Amino acid sequence: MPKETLNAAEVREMLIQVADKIIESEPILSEADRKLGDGDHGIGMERGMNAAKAKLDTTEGEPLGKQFMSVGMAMMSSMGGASGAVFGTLFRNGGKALGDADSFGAPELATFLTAAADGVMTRGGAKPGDKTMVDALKPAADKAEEVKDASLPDAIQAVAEAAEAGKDASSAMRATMGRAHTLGDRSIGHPDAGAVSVSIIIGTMRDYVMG
Amino acid sequence: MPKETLNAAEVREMLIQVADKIIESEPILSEADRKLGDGDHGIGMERGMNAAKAKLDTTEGEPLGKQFMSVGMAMMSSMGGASGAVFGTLFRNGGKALGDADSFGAPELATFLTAAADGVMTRGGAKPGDKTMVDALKPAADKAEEVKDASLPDAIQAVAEAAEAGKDASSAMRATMGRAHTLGDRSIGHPDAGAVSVSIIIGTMRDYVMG
Amino acid sequence: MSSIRKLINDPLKVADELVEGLVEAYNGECVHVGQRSLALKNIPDNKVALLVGGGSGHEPIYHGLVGRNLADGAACGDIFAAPPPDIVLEATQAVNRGNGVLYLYGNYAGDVMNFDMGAELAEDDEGIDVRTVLIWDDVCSAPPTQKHKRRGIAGLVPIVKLAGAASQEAKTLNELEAAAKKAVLHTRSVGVSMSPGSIPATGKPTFEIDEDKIGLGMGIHGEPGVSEIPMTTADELTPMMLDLIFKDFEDDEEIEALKEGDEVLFFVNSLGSTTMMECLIALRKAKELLTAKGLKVYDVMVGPLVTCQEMAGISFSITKMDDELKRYWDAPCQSVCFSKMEGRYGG
Amino acid sequence: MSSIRKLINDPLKVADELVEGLVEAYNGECVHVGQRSLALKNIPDNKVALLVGGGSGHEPIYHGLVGRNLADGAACGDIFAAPPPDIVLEATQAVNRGNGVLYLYGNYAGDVMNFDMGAELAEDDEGIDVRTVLIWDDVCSAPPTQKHKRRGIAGLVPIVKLAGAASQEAKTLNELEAAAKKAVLHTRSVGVSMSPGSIPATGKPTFEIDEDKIGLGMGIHGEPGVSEIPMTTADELTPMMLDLIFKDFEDDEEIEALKEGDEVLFFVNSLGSTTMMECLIALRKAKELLTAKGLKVYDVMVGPLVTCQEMAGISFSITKMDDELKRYWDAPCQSVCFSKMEGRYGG
Ligand SMILES: Nc1ncnc2c1ncn2[C@@H]1O[C@H](COP(=O)(O)OP(=O)(O)O)[C@@H](O)[C@H]1O
Ligand SMILES: Nc1ncnc2c1ncn2[C@@H]1O[C@H](COP(=O)(O)OP(=O)(O)O)[C@@H](O)[C@H]1O
Ligand SMILES: [Mg+2]
Ligand SMILES: [Mg+2]
Ligand SMILES: [Mg+2]
Ligand SMILES: [Mg+2]
Repeated sequence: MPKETLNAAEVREMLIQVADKIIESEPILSEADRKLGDGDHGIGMERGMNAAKAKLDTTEGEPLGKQFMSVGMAMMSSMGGASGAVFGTLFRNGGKALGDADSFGAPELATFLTAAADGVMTRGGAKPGDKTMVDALKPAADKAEEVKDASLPDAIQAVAEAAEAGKDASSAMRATMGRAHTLGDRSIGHPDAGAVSVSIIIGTMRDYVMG
Repeated sequence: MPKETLNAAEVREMLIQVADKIIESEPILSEADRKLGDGDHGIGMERGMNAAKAKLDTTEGEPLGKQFMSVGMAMMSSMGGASGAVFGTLFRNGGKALGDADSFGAPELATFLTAAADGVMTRGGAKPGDKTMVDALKPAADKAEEVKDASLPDAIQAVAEAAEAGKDASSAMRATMGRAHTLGDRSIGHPDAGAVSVSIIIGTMRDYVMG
Repeated sequence: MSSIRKLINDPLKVADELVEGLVEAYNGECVHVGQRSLALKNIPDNKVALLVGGGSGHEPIYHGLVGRNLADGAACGDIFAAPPPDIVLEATQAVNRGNGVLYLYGNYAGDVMNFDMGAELAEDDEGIDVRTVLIWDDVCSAPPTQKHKRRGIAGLVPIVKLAGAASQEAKTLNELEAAAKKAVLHTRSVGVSMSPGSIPATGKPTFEIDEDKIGLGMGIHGEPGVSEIPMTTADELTPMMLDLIFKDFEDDEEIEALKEGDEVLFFVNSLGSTTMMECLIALRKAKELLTAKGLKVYDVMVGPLVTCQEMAGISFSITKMDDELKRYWDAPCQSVCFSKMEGRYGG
Repeated sequence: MSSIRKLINDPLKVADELVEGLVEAYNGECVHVGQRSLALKNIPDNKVALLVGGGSGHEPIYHGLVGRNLADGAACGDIFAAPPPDIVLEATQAVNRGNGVLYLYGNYAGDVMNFDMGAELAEDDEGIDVRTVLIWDDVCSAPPTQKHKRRGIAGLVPIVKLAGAASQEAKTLNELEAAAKKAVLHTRSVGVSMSPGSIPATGKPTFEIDEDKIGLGMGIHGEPGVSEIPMTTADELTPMMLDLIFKDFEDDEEIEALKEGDEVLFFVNSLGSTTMMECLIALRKAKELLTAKGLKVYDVMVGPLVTCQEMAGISFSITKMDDELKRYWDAPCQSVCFSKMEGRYGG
């Protein structure tokens, strides 16, 4: 049964599910990074999500924004690397923007993703089209703004599809920054590893909401 | 047609044949050394025999003892390693003992090999049974003394067989010195690389004499 | 491709354990700070501090460059991952002596973001004056007009060496920053690779390359280079690599082309399993070509100093020397990564 | 097994070319002598000379140990082959300053025979006074009662370092011989290997070992050790290796067992493709065990100094220090293989 809104406990449960899914996806993520980067993206995300889970063990009862922020802080201080900074920022800035909201519905999804995308773009300087995780995150945030008056299940479905489509679109892009930029045209044909992570994160949020 | 004695020109020709045969045998010799040593015996012998051939290009007309000595000097100064010292000594001491002999028959074969074996044993301290090239060289020298009144073809046949048998016998020995000594019982079952070289050298001399 | 067997314990703890080992290698000269950082034990009061850092797995750099007349400390990340901001902050606090801290590290997105966050924490929360100089010596990673996109590779060793000596004299953060910037501007590198290193946690190689190919211009994690060429000899490859460096000095408007009489420091680095034998054979040819161009080799470095596990490959780095840089170079130094007596070879 | 691709030119000329490269690495500090030797340019008159040498292919040793406060010269053989007598003679003549020459090299049949022949030529034809000290630090290669059968492995680096410093003070060949003998007697090593190096000329590995085995006690050319054990962790392997060294000090009647309060120099060597990361992880455990035994670590060395091409493996060497050896150790030194400032880490 799809959930119409999430409370803090459910957000926490959802984030544990996200963490487990990312940990399980380590080989796919590392493989994607092997094509365009240094092959460690899955390892880093696994490390970050293990730290996030450990942190979530201690956050029961905290507001939902804090749940997201805790994941971000745990990732930021355990991972390092490009993705420690960008995924840490994603969850931290997104969670911070939620303030003391006590229910997570379609409007909060938009608030979360927009702040996340802005934070990441400010931190790392990447714009859409640079072939980074921004290419999955930014379309997801834009879609979330578009559907913020829909129900949470409808909104998260649309947003997860946008993230997925953004990840797929990153395949066709030419890297212009980061490790892959020296590949030039040879970077075309593989999705960005961080974009794959974004699509898994949002896809798992969708799966949780849809029940 | 077997040759009853060799003159200096024939000795020179025989040594070129020996050199070619050893060069051709590089892979076998290196493989034997890989089992018990560091895998470079063939490379070293090839280097030495190439130097010997270059030297033999300049020795036309010199006495036959000098032909052997030239091979020894060329090996000694080009090869290095254990085999540079022992094979250099083999040819140098053997050749020196021939003095100004102008024909090489069964008695000279004995003189050559006995001096060669003595020289090598003095230089390296190995005794028969230590699983070194001495285990092919010493039986060959002893056999040569035994058959020194036979014809050169008969003598070299017997001597080559003794070298071959000595090489084969080295398989069953336990190494007591050199790189293989730490193998202990595990050294049993492989012939010594230097003994293989000795049997090839004397075997090729036989082939030359037998025509 | 089969997994590489490494002599380790828990594959996920290699970075922590190697830093613990590194502290032991320093035998009391350095202390272990916070999670995974090193700092010299005796940093004088008021010294302008030099902090380096980056991902682990490239040993002996970066953390092996902490030492006498070298860096004061290092912030170490996990394998191939920039150190998180907390570690940067801990290291910054440990080396700060009240006169500012210069961050000097390789230009990678992950490092820049994490060090910047660390700097923000240090400045905002601790009032420590932080300045950053990025290392971008890899001329194959972007044209000279886009240096902000260039990677930092093996040239970091002479750069940190020079900056470390400069930091002994520097009175202000400005002075040290200027010296470090000069060392960076004067240092250019080109790397090649024949086969990848592997990540301890996965046992998987960081990239793939045909058995009979050389990646020209590749980075120290196996980042792509400018092209793949057929496997060739040391004597054929050496001029290709040098020409890329020479051309960069020519094309870059910020520095003069290398010309007859110029003095250079020359560094041949092995990326891991390429032997010193091979490095020396390449050096032999390189020296011939440098001399033919009229360059004077002020000093030479050679060895596996910036590695990527068992990656096969080498890099060349050229630092154009002037009197100031020569004075910094001549200072002795001592660390796990690189040590020298006063002066230079043949000097 | 597939051939290893190396960055070389003619596979049969690697030894010659690497020595040429080495001379360039010294940038004028060393000269190329005769066929394939190196000698320091400025050896003082009357100095008791120290000559090292052995087969090539183990870079940076032996020839990389020529340098300030180190060896005066080196006689280099082809890959894994002792130098021929002529080369030994040429090197001997190059370093001789009229006060005798000490040969210090690893105990291998090939080296002993060739250096002895070289010494005979030097003594008989040139009237040079030559003395020989053999290095036999590998405790796994024979029991302490049969040291003449032991191999010389990585312990040669601290031994040459100590002897090099001693040679600066020695007034006579006797004095230098005594110091070198002491350094040898005090130094014991154990090596292990996980996979072989290959010979450049053949591309073939020097030995075979199962993928999941470690050869305990193996030599630096892949000579057999005392046993093969299943692949294990750094923390499991480290005590096995240390115990073999401790036991040797106990069993050998020529030296006292290591006991609480003794000071030791500890060296972790990589045999080639084993990374510094792994060496440091092993060092971490070793330091814990040395400390638990009550030993004081006087100083630490770590790195790929005695290699066998891309062989994977490490060795530990322990040198038991006393005041004389500490004084030799503290002297600075500079070479392609090993350099240090005055003193010691943490000192
Ligand atoms: N400046 C940036 N802005 C946004 N995302 C970035 C940026 N740089 C890198 N990334 C993301 O990080 C991913 C790589 O992460 P990871 O492999 O963990 O880090 P590293 O590159 O340090 O090894 C890339 O696939 C990309 O999506
Ligand atoms: N002391 C010795 N006396 C006689 N022959 C020896 C001695 N030591 C080694 N050898 C011979 O040398 C051979 C090894 O030669 P080679 O592989 O070329 O030298 P290295 O051991 O230096 O690599 C052995 O197989 C053995 O026959
Ligand atoms: Mg990565
Ligand atoms: Mg051999
Ligand atoms: Mg990385
Ligand atoms: Mg050999």
